[in-house]
Amino acid sequence: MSMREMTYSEAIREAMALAMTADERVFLMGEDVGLYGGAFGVENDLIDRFGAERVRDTTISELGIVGMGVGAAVTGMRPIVEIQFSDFTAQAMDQIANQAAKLHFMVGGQATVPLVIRAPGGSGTGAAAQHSQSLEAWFTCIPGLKVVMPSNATDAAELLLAALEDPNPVIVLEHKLLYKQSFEVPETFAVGRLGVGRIEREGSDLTIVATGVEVQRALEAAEQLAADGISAEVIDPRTLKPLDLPLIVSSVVKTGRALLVQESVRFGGFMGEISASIVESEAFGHLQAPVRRLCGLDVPIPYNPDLEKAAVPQVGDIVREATALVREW
Amino acid sequence: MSMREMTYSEAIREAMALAMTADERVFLMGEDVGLYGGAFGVENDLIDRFGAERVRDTTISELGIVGMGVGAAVTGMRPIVEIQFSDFTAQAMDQIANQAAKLHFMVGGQATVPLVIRAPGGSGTGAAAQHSQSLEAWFTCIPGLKVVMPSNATDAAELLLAALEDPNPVIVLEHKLLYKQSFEVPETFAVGRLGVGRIEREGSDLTIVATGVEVQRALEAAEQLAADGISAEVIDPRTLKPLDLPLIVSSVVKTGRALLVQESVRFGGFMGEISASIVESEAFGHLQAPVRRLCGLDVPIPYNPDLEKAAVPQVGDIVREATALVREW
Amino acid sequence: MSTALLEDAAAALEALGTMWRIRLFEEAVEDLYGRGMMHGTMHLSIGEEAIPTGTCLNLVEGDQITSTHRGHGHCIARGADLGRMMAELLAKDNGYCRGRGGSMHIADVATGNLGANGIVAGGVPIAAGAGLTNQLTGNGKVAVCFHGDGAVGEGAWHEALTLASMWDLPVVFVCENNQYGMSMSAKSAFKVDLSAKAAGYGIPGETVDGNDVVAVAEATARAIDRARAGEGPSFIEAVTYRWRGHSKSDKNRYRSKEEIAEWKGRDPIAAFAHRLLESGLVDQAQLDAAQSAARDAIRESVVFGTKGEDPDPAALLDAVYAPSAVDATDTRLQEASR
Amino acid sequence: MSTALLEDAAAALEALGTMWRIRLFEEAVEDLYGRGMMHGTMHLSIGEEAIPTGTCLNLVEGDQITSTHRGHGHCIARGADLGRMMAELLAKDNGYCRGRGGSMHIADVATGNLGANGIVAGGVPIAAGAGLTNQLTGNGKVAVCFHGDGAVGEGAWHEALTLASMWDLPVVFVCENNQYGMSMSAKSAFKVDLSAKAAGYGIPGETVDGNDVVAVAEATARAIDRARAGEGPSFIEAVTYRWRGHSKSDKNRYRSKEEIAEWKGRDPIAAFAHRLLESGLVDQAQLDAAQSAARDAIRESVVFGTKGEDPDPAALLDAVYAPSAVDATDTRLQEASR
Ligand SMILES: Cc1ncc(C[n+]2csc(CCOP(=O)(O)OP(=O)(O)O)c2C)c(N)n1
Ligand SMILES: Cc1ncc(C[n+]2csc(CCOP(=O)(O)OP(=O)(O)O)c2C)c(N)n1
Ligand SMILES: [Mg+2]
Ligand SMILES: [Mg+2]
Repeated sequence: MSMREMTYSEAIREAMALAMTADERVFLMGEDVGLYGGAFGVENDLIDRFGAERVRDTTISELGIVGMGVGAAVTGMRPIVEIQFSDFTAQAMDQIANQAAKLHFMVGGQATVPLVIRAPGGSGTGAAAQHSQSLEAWFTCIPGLKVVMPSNATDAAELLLAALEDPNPVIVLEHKLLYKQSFEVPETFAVGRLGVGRIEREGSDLTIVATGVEVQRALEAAEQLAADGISAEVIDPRTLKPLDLPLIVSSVVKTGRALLVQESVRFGGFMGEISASIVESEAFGHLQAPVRRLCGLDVPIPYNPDLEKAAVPQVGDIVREATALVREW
Repeated sequence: MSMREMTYSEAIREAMALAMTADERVFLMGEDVGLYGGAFGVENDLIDRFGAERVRDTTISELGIVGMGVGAAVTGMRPIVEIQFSDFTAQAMDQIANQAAKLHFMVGGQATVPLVIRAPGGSGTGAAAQHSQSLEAWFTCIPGLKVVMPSNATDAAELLLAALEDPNPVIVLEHKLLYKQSFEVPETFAVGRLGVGRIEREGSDLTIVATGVEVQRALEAAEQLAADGISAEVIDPRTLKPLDLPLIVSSVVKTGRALLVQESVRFGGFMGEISASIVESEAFGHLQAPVRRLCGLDVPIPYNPDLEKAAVPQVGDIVREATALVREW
Repeated sequence: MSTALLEDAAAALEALGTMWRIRLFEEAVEDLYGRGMMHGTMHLSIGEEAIPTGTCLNLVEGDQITSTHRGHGHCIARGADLGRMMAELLAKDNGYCRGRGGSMHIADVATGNLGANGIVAGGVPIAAGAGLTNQLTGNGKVAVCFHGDGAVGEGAWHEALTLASMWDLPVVFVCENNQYGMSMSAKSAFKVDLSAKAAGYGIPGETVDGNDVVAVAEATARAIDRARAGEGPSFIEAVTYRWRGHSKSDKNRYRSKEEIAEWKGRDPIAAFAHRLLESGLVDQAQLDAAQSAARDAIRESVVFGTKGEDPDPAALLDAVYAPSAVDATDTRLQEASR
Repeated sequence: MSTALLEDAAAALEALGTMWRIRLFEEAVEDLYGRGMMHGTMHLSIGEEAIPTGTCLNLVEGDQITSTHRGHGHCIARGADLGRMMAELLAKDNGYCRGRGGSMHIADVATGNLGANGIVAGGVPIAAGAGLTNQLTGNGKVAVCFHGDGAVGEGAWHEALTLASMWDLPVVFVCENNQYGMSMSAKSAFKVDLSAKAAGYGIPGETVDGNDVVAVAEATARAIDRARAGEGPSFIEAVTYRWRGHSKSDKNRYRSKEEIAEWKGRDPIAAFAHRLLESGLVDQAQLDAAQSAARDAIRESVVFGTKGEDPDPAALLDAVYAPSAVDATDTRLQEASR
């Protein structure tokens, strides 16, 4: 397949443009997505291409915007709602959790809510505690919602297209640090599949499951580990809910060891789910070491850049933990 | 110690009255907590005893109320904010997670937020999907917050008093089904300790960790299991954050088996944290069976009473799972 | 359209019949609940029937409504089937929500009722979103948002009004001001007449007698016409009173017996019937017929509902997500989700 | 109190000095940022200095303020130490927040500044809560809530105003209407003058020239006096303009160069200085001295800040919870939390 280079934001923008071109029910709504071009420049010139009707600048009203997305979705549109920083999903939780995710069930299937919420998370920009969280654990425990966490440009585009095809509400947790990164992407984006993980690198000594920005770090770590004679398999679940557990389990059956890496806090974080599920699966009998999590510290993200780095797993941390898991067990 | 009988609500009411009598900084604020006596009758006559200034009826504004609680706490008061159903914490998430929990950290320790939020959760009343959730997983992943889940009247009172003494924000997740239940309670309530679990029943074949309303069900199940020759140790963590992990781990070291029981949904639920932590602990080497979770189904709570029961673990489910864990491994 | 109410006997009797159906439906529900045949919680709108009735008679096919925890009246006024409603409240599989929603989530999406809502003000942004669909597609439809006085205190209400007015969306906000949000009196809560709040959003605001079905019909007709003409949203405060407690737990501590009695004297159904009779548009026999037709319909609905089957717990997990074309072919995922 | 500004040279020069300190602090910050010595994101209030200055000069010890993402001015006007502020922005351990908060969380709780807030409208209910403390304890203090025009669209704002007005809390809401919420123009967003919204809450609302420190001081003095007298909250819309982009990522696509230039012509500092000079209250030398004193103070703050130590990552975990008397003695728990 012929490839090209593109940043994560460009890929998201292209996917939105593709969707808006193909389907007039698709529109975008959010704070500063129009004239400003998006707080992170993701939308850039979309307003010029699709007009202010379909690339809608809203007031600062996260709850209202998501609620309008629910109302538009249930009446036949395919809204994309952008929450400027995923931290502000806090304001919109009622519409996300109590309305969007439950409506289909509560009305016995009479209605569907094909709403896509895009929200960038993650630390690393010096934006401190209220603009840097990784909040996937708030969403993965909500029945009725799907949760996507793309770690590269192709997934960001193709899973967004998949989310737009899905009749259920989907929240896509993008990562701010990735927006400006370039990736190789296919000549044309296809519609992805929700709920299908990917083995990013094959290996035999341990399985590293990593999400979001940690996928790259895990791949870098795997490279260093290889130099050290440790063969790490790296898996990116891509969709956290529904989770491609069979992919993870069969890898752990093979390697006998699992290291779960996320940027988000450890206590109560999503990796607890993966750890518990591995232990409950047939992989239990194959474990040569305890399933281990490597997560962000249980702290709000600090402003100081060194503290901020110290608060979330870096490549060296992954190498260290993986080595310990293989060598000490 | 001489004992008396009291319902869970009466115990909470007595604790609030004790605190308001002892400390004039304590006051209560929420929807219908005054004139109405509380949606569940928890407050009853508190307004007559302490006046409308200290037992404050608010408008329907969960975000506003919690935010005012933050503001009052940070300026020296000890507010108790009641969220009528824990489902409506969705509206207040910004003030809970981004303000109350983080302020102390963000301002480098200059301020503390001794705020207590009480919020009843749980199913079993036919109130359907938006009034029956068990949302502890939203809170346990928030650094800076403490999370309490009392399963009986004494804990409901004494941990509430502990929460009021704590300089940090504490959310107390009460259970609607327990409100009207009677319990033996001590003649006078003491100030409890946050972060200290309790062995509710000793046993040797497996450890059942249960939270909230499932503690009783686990105890009933343990009774039936005993008749069947299975000796179950039952632990109630009481505080989910900070979690008394050492208590759980030492029990699992002893029994070699753990069954984790919660009413909340399984996927992304809090028991994943306990499961992962057990596996990461010294208990790993002692496990004779995989750590297992028994949780609510991954569905919104349905209205129909049979469906509602089917959606969360009942005594029989615990017996069945515990038996399988002991007999099949 | 709505002035027809005082000129066209058929229209008048239809409106009267709607009010009776709401009243009698809720009385039946109350009775079933009292006899232990219905569970959960109930919010009855007895005494408030003129508002949904007067409003919905202005709506055409495709217009949407969003409703509240006190939503039986909206559902009936919008034309839902009484049997399927009753079946739902009886938690049956042939109920509108297959027994999964109950009273607080009653919905009939086919008639444009996007659903009752257990969350105060939860439906307000959703209505604005429906209005956005209408505007974007140019379908000529209007969304009506019913909400209570208590909902006005919620941030969701404010954000939805802000966005709807900013974009001139075809939405009509109908505030059923029954003077209490549970126990909180609207007067203590808000200091101003609720309709005075509309000015802060740059939209028309009007207070009407919510117990006068004609007044409600006229005011909402104007607002709906305005919305349909692309002139944007309006806010209508319809003052009324709830005869029953907020829900079953209510001890009515926050209001007096006298107040309740006084408002019972302003029964919207009796008042309208009386007015029709006085005006000579209809005779007593016709009024009686309207009432007894409603009674028969409710009786049938109870029969229909009680005959329904219980939903199957085994179908629970499948009910959470709408099937997506892609997932359906992926058996590995289906296994994983068990 | 505030009319003293045009009569009392010392008071006038103090206000002028405050405005200069804000301006020059932010210019220094901009410079440090541009030179890569400061990281994260910055929201500068250059051009808006009259509002915090005119407001805070009416406050007494113990009065509280809540601030915003654009909060340097509030912090300085309330009397914070410039060195510790600069140290914070430079992410140092001797900064107000020990390098953990940065610009968006700058706070000086000792002077009653409960903190900048990264969340739009996040501080509004918090200010109301501070007002509640004041009312409940009868301490005679007033809470001032600074917020932007964009914050007016948030539910939090609405709920806080509703509760504060319902309870007549001693709170003054000062809306810094710099005409944009990031890129959204307040005119398109809200359709009405923001002060017109106050009527919907039954409280006084007033629009003032936010670039006129005297007008701001007078309007806020009245509102603060009213609050202190127990007569409840007020809303003041102070119209101003932000000279810089919203933050560093701003390409200013939503406004014209002409508009920016026009507003730069209405510099609140120059205007006040000119007025003082014209009136003869002070002379040019005094004006120059105020400016250069401010410049020295800022220079010192940069020295102080750059000299600070970096915070120790090892202390991170201990910084999350305030130590509670009970936990501290429980070593088992301390172990568990590792
Ligand atoms: C967000 C939220 N908060 C609180 C409640 C609990 N509650 C249900 S109805 C109600 C009163 C609503 O008052 P109003 O809007 O006036 O409607 P009414 O009941 O009078 O019809 C309350 C407090 C809720 N369901 N949702
Ligand atoms: C809840 C929330 N939504 C969005 C943002 C992103 N954001 C930060 S400042 C801002 C604009 C705020 O406008 P305004 O209140 O007018 O203050 P100004 O920046 O003009 O001083 C936005 C959208 C945020 N920080 N918090
Ligand atoms: Mg009401
Ligand atoms: Mg602004």
